[in-house]
Amino acid sequence: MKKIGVFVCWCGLNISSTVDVEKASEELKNYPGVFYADDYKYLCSDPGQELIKKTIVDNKLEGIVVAACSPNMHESTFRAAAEAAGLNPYRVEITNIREQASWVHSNKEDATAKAIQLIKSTVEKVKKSEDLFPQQIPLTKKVLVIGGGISGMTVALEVAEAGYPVILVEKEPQIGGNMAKLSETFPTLDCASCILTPKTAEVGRHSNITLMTNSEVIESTGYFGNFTVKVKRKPTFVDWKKCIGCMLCQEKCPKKTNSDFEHGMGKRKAISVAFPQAIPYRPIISEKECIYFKTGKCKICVKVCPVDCIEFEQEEKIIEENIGAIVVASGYDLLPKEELGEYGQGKYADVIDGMQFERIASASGPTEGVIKRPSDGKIPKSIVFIQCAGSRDNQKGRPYCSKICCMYTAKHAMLYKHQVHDGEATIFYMDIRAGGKGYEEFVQRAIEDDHVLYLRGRVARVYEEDGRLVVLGVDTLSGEQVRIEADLVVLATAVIPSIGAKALGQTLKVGTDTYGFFNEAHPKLKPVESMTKGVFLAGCAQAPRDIPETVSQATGAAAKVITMFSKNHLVSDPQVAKVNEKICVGCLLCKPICPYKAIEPEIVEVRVGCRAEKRQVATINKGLCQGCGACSVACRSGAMNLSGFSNEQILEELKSLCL
Amino acid sequence: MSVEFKPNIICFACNWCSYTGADMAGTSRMKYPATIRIIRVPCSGRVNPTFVMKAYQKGADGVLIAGCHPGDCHYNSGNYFAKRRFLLATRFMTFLGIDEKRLRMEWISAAEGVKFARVMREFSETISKLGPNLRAREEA
Amino acid sequence: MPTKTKTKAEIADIIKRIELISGENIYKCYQCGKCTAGCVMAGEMDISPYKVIRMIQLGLVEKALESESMWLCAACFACRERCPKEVDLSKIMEALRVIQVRDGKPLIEPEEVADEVIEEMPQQGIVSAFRKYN
Amino acid sequence: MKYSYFPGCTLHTQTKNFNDSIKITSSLLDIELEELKDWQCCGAVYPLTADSTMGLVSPYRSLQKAYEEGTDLVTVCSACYNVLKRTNFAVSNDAQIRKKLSEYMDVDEYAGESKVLHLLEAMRENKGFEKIKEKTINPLKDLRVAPYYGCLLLRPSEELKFDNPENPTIFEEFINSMGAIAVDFPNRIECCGAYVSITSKRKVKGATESILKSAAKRNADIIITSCPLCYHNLAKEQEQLVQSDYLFKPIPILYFTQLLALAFGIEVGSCGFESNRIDARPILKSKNLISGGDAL
Repeated sequence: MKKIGVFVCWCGLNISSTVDVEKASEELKNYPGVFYADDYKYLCSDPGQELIKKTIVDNKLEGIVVAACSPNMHESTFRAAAEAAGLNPYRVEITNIREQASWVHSNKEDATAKAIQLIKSTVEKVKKSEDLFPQQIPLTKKVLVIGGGISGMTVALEVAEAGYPVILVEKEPQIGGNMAKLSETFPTLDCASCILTPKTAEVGRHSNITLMTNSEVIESTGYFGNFTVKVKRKPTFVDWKKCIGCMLCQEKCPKKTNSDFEHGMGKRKAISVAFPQAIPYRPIISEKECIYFKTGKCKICVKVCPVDCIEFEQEEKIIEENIGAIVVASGYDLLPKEELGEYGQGKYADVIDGMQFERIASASGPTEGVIKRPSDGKIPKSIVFIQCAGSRDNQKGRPYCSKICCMYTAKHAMLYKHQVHDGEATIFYMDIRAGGKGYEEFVQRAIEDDHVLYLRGRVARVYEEDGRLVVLGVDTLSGEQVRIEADLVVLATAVIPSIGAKALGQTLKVGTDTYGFFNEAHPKLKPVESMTKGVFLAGCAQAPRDIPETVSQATGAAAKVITMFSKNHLVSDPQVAKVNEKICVGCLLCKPICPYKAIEPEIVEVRVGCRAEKRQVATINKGLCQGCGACSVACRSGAMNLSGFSNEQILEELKSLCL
Repeated sequence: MSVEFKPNIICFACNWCSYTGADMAGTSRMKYPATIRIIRVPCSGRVNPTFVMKAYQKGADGVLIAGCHPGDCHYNSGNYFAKRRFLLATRFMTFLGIDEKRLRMEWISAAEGVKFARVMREFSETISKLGPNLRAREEA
Repeated sequence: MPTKTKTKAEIADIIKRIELISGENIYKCYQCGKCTAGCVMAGEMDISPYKVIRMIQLGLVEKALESESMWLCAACFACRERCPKEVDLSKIMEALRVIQVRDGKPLIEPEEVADEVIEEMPQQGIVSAFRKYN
Repeated sequence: MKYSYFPGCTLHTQTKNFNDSIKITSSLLDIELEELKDWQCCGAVYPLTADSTMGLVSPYRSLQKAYEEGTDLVTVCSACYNVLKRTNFAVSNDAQIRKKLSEYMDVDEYAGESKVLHLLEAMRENKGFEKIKEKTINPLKDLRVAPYYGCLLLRPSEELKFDNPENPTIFEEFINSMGAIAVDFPNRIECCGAYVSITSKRKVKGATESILKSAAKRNADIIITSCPLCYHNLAKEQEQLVQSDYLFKPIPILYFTQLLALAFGIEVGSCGFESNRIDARPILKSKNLISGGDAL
């Protein structure tokens, strides 16, 4: 039997006024297994802690029970004291006789009896306790950032500046993401590329950042601190190392096609760079459109290239990297107009979405910033903006608020009015959500100074009549049905997770919600962590948000990575699950239950009688396990247990309490 | 005349919400009967139905499982497992002839000290009315 | 006979009746007005369709019942088709009609309809009208 | 393909021409329609009350019978289609309603095993539009036909699944297969005011007028429909419209199968044009689709 010490705290009068602490310590002295028991005024005070330390050393105690306040208050204090005295801290357990006895009961006799029983049960728990040691986990100090938009770039720059290597993977040929497509930004109306370009340039030249554009993460294995990822580098058909970015190829290429970057508002060549400030400023050949790939003839780009860097035979490459942490910054897309039947289902050229409007309003866009409508290039005399197009709409399966539309729509209307003074800008809205610094003022400016007409209500239908678009809406403030003939309709379509986010989540083993946004580990306290340890989230990958919020969150994610990398190795809490391999049958019922994917099968050699046998068992990744214990309940053979809250400990506690 | 029946009730409380809720009841000096003994577990999902059955076997008159509200679980899904296991345990109790009112499950958050105390009072009353549990008990 | 203003309990009772008959949760409506924006009869109604729901939400059920909006609803389901909150307004309108009819206040009696109308109207139209109005 | 056929009250009385044209044309498309024995009126409107299922008894009875016959049920009138299909949806998704109805009527429980099809859907299912193309001997060249869907065919789409509720195409396919030009007019999916016209003709004026004007704007020669009530409202409104708006030229309203009969080269006398409210024959004649001597 272990030598156990029991310390009962008076907590001044807090405990002692309702619980007879002297009686308790006296009674515990005679309890089996208890070698020492005493009471003290304030155990958490320095002399109190010294008393504990001295008693442990003097009596060679093998476990102690501190009957005091809630373990949430001082468990770590007393465990540290014990450790200083050479006792394993996990041999220390707290009995809560303040919050659970003295403070909630008024009858001294009852409270004392209960306290004594609680202490006894804790003694029983300590009898079953074991030495536990935190495990050191090696750490690769290199981060993988997925997504090269404003959030991914922010993370990359922060971590790189802190001195750690960064791999930035972007699926498009250039970085910049959606922000690179924006015209001007609310609420300041500063041009998006003016604030973005210095960032992209810095990312491009930073010595700690390895840029992998036109690439995708296709596999991730390992865990917290020790991931191995595979990145697919799609062919660009141009040797970017040799290329000098003269863009003669683009100039001479005979094949024109619709530009994805321009969202159908402008054209590009079959060999092209998306926009003039693109980083890297290197062209890529689109296999789908290139004449050579189709017919085997042309090769004009080859002829004009001064450095001979066109490589039609280039193939995709898979690159493997060891990294310590992952930041998902995969961004957003917009709900396709084709899903909005009542707004024309994409069949009207002059019904466009917010991003398309950004392109025609952008100084570097296809119209050089002159707002012209796509069908005939005329300057619209009347524009109707429809907010909540697909957002806040259960029927369309998107009941959430897309958060950015109220502000960008106000901005769109403002930009238009600044260009076309006699033009009519009408906005259909449901609520104006302008919570943000300077946001409400911005909206009011649009209304007061620029005379943008806000109509409160939704639009039922948009259709074409006599070359104009007819918008059937309502203004619920006046109660009137509204019929507006417009030259251009701009839909503030719902923000949705970027296409492929769900698949990326599966690759990384990170959960996504119903809509495909990545789940944070805790909605309040862990907004940048995912449920998978070592994987962090930034920007619209997690939920719709605007640029300032994205940058804040990305900086937070970067701080998390930097904190993680500031240590030489990672330490894991030893109160995690453990498997008794002797009795584990390898059924792996525990595996799907684990919210952290910490359980994997393993083949082990076990001795059965006198021969060795290979058998599948469950194994715990101590780096991933968070110690919830759900697996231990699912285990049929009882092989799964939880250190610190083991089956034996709980059962002993229980038995003692039931007496 | 027999002595007044004082029920013996075990409460499994998850560390993150309900145990902290109990602390809250304490710091707010809310009163509830001394019939309840709390066992701290990391998560309500840690509570094995065997523990519950063991409690009845060893002489408990009632068992309460308290966890985080749906969606609030520190470990994301533990309270959902707990709920399912609770339903299972209830059915098993019916099978054993133990009144299913002797097992209760509650979502109590760290801020709900008031609720914690109320639930303790209610449950203690329920069990007092039911009287001692004699089914499945190891020794008479 | 002068109408008495209804008590709180009576109003709550009517709201419950509306919810029971329609099977719809009237509190789901967030007043976006999309129903009204696309309603071909809204222009003729004294109370717009979205306002009918608002009246019920606010407990002004008497106003909603007195209005002729429900009798003008042609049950074309355009509102239901487009409602972002999936509230079936056609069922709420039906509930209002049904309450009036069940309480002995139908819109029309067969003998009130002109012979000429009966002559011209397709049977389907006559049946529809009497199913809705009487 | 053999189907049970539910004509509905109006097709058996006021709009016999519709019924006749269906019978002539469907047989040519290998769609064999056998009238459901002892069918009774569907009730014309689907009951929208959650607390009473009485209104479902009659349509349930017809559905149950079709099931006993072992066939799917075809109907043409938009109202019948709406009521029957929604009832079928309800009984296949709601066991309680099903149980209540079958117990009340003392029949075997029917859980929506038979399909309810509009004739157009039956055509689509049987490659009907290709067959129309093949069998059209009198292509309706240059005839601008505006398809009026109305509401009851399309909505609620979740239950009817007839076509895309905002941008339907099935009528257009039908029109094109006869060699005619389908006129795309925005009001083709809007309601005509339906039964409201029984009490206040004036109040449905707005609804019907905008449909007619929208079709007129796109130079429609003919409007086709499958709903007798829409037919009535649209035709009746024109009597007023020609008086108030001297620029408005009447547009004949036809049942869609009447045009099909014409395209199939069926004798004009059997197409039922003589009983249409607005005579279509002059316009058809002007497009050389019927000869001068015929019936005029």
